[in-house]
Amino acid sequence: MEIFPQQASTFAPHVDALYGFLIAVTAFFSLLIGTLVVVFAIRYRRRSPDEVAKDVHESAVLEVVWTVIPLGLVLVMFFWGASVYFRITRPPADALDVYVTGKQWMWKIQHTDGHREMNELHVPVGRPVRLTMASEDVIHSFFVPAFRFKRDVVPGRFSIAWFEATLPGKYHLFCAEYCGTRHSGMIGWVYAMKPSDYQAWLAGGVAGETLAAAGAKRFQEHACNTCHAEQAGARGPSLNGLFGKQVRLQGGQTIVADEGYIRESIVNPQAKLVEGYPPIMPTFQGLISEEGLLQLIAYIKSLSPPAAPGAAAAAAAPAERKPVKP
Amino acid sequence: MSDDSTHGHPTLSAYFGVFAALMLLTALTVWAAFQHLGIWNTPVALAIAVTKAILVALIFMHLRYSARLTAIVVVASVAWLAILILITASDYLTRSWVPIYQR
Amino acid sequence: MAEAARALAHEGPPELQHHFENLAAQKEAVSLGMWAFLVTEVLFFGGMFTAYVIYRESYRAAFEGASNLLDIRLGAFNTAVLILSSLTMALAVRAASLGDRRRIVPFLSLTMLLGTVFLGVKVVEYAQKFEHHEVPGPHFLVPHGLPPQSEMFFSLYFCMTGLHALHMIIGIGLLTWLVRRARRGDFSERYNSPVEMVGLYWHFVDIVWIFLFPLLYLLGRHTL
Amino acid sequence: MSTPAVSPPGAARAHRVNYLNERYGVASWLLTVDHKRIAILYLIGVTFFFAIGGIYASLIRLELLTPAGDVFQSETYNKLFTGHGVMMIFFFMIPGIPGVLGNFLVPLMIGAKDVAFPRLNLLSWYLFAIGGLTALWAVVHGGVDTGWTFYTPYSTVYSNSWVVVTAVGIFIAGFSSILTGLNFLVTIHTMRAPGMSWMRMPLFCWGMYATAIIQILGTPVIAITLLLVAAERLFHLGIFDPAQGGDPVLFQHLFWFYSHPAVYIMVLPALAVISELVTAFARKPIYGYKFIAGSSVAIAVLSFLVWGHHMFVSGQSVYAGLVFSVLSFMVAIPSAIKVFNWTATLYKGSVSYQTPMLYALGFIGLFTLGGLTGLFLAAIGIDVHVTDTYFVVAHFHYIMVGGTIMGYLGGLHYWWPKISGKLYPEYWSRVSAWVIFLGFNLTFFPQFILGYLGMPRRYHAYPEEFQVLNVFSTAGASILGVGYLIPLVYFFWSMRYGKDAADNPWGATGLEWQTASPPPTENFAETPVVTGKPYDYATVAEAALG
Repeated sequence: MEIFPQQASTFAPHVDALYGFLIAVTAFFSLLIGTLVVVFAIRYRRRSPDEVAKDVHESAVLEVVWTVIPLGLVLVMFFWGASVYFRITRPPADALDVYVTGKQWMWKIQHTDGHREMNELHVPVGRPVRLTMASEDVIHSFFVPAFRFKRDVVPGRFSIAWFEATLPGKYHLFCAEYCGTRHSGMIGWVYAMKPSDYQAWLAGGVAGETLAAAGAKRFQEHACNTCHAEQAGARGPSLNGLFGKQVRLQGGQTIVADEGYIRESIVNPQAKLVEGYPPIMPTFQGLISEEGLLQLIAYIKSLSPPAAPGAAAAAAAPAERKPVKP
Repeated sequence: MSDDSTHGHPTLSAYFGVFAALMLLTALTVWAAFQHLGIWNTPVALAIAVTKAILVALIFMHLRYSARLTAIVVVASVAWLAILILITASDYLTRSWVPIYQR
Repeated sequence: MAEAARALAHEGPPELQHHFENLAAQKEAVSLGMWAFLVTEVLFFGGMFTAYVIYRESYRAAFEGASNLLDIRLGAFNTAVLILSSLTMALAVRAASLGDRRRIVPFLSLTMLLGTVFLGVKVVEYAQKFEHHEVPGPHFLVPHGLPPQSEMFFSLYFCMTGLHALHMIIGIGLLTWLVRRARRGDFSERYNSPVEMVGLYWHFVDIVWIFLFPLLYLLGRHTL
Repeated sequence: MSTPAVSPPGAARAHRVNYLNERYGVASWLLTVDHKRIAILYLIGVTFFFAIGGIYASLIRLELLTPAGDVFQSETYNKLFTGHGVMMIFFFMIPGIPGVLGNFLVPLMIGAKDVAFPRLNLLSWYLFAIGGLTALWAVVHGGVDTGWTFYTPYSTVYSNSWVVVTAVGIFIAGFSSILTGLNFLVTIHTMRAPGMSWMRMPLFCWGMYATAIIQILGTPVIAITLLLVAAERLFHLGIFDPAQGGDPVLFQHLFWFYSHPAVYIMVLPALAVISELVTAFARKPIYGYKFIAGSSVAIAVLSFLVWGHHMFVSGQSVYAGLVFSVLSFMVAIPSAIKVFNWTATLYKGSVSYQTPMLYALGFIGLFTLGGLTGLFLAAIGIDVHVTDTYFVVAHFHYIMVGGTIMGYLGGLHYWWPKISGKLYPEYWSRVSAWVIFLGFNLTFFPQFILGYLGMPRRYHAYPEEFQVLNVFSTAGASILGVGYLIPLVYFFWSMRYGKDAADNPWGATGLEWQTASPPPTENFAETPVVTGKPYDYATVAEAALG
């Protein structure tokens, strides 16, 4: 019987180290309290029915000591836990992009090169993988225990998270947020593969058009290009090279054009208006599926200058990339 | 709670004064709403509303003449409302602080 | 000890409940209880105010546009009516505490009347919203030129004013009960806490409206 | 603490008039405004709902004996764990100790004749009963499959079950909880006997006071949230529906603003019971009275600042997450203070191991482990891995079952002679305490391991490698179930066949022990006057000698 999950990602050793520390603290205090309770209960057991204990003088020093020591310990735990968390929340820039859609009760995966998977995810080891996740219905949660990785997929927005597998193998993928009748059937496998095997897998399947190409098609379908045209005097701002850049908004605020911003600009265009453009864009809420949105994002990302180590560029040449410690 | 603290009462003129002030403030807040105050429209409207609420509480509800415990209860309600709204809002305000896309 | 024994003997007035030592203690308990109840009311409305704050920041244009569709004249009129009713309520409480029995009933009745006027105006406003398909749900039509999130504004508008109106209805019910008791001559200089407690409740409902009016009716007037 | 002598010892016990035998008949119970009788009504009510919740629990464990979901349909299983959660949390844990022990003891302990608002108190019970039966009807007849957390948009748009009726039931019960808290708050503020200053008040009352603060400040928010969920289902308002621009995470904020403090509504009263038990069975003043009293209030306040630790992976902002994390750790401090002070109370005490003390010592162990595993969940880096797994399930059952139920049963055993005037069989009660302790650990300890291995909660079927630990857990649950049945039997038995209890069978301090067992309707023959600090065993002993 296993009592400890496999360590198969860069997060796992960090999470497990903190876990070990907390287990040590827990064991120490449980044993301390347990021993004291048992020893006192036996040593000071009542010897005659009407025996009464004498009052023990209270010590303010003792109260301070057992307030301050736990306080110090929990602060150590907090900073340690926060540092692990920061690692988990910041995707490195050169990660491999994968797009995930959750729906009752399956995981749909799209790779940038056009590969699609269902309840399965193939990733290379030694390479950060950045998931952009959306839900078509209720809240799901993408959970890979071997990676110590979990992220809720909340409808109405993108959930962005990342991991880097370290050990080739086949690992459980669970939905961890209760999502309805067949919640426990919303499971699958993550295959972490050696880079060479991963290349072989990429070459093997039928890829179809790339995700960006699919997004470009939707861009035409929804007539986005009539306003977001690449010419002077266009009614909407240009999208070329937009992704990842600072955008100046009306009122002087600036914001980085990330996936969340672009999504919001499609479904709720009035929320953040680019300086110099009138609020004329209609909302596309409910008109574009979650998968379609992800494709549009992939397309808009692909419009960014190839010089930047963007996701699309990196996907083209994975073998040349040096492993980067997050 | 001492007896005289609960038995104080505002005078008639205090009641009518507060009533007049409330009416004036209502007119003021309507007038202010039509002015272009930039980001200040909402703060001004809220400041007027808070002033009106304080007047009602202090005079109409006799808070000014009540025991300290009552004041503590009122402060607690406002404090907890602030906790609910401000901490929830802090989540929304800081969501974009961590860049999830780095270039 | 002797004091305690005397208290137990219970020679208090009929309004004194058996488990209190005297009327002052009873009044203190009732007053604290009422204020604590109002705390729960603050947080009860607080949940909706939180939702309002979050969505208003997210959908500013929709909220300002939708707010302008409310009838500011009716809103302002109702605000004035409610403030006036608070005054009459305060005067009723004053009359009760002075033992001025002749004035309690008129002031209470006036308060009830003003509360009914408020609700009547609210009915007119709601009816308009139904006519214009501005009631959220399957029959909602996004108002011309507004983002679809204006539906969220109306959702919150109906929840907040609806809950407020429910409190008004309960308040009028309580006033009816007070009028009956006042007619019977229950209240005196010595015993009047029911009037005072309903007064606190009524003023609280007034305060809620004092916030609802600018937050719902006055959001986007400067954009017109 | 000195009080006037109560009834003369020579009076024939059988004929003594007390709150139980003063009046007879169903109406005398259902229309009573006596806090002691209302406590009995609560005892009947929460025992009933506990039994329902327990049946659901045993069906859940039965299903999880095998990895394939082969006993129930998925839909049925989902309704089972929802029913278990709703019944246990809203209709057993939250009303449990305040409703039964709080109602019975608070007026007795502070030397009052009743709570401040006796009729409101009865109304509380009716709201509890109506709310409970409404929810029970929804849960049993129609079924609800949202989990007790009612996360949107599943609960508002996608679930095809009786969400609205359940929400209405909980809404009604919420007002019961508010009114109970309000009653205790006012009672403790205004009804204390002469001489009963705040620092002379028994720690149980401090715990109930802290609980009342949470009930008053937190419960209205869950009430309005569930009202919005119901309204959204009925009228498609879209407040939490992303398709209409709503944000499901906002629901989580509003939900946990109450539901995290609600954990302390459940456990603070248990902590308060344990403080009473430890001092009574060590026959020694509690160590660090002020610290224990203060820590209850500190927990009540802090509990409102930590709700976001349920949302670390929900998409909440990273910075909000960090703030919630550090504040969550802070709650550990007052909890630790309590445990250390209880332990120190045993030092040089006169410790006896009667049944209530067994529960108290068991509680200290389980609460320590439950509290310490809470640190894992506050540590944001680990929480990402273990949230929504069986680790969380194990943790909160250590707090809820190992904490609240152990405290509740300990308190029930301690005050049973006062409540019923009868003694229960000591042998069987000790046996059941041990059975419960061992069964509990066998049930829930394996779930920590399961959780870290990655078994998600609310799974109807699970991968085969998790089976061994699940079999342990189900075996433990069977033992635990038996452990809970034994007290049910002997408490009933004792009412008819038990020996009459003395007024103060444990030799404890506290005003409740200085009146008769069971107490008269008016509680005290004369209003007691308090002259000293609580738990003053030395003075009591001197008085006995002198």
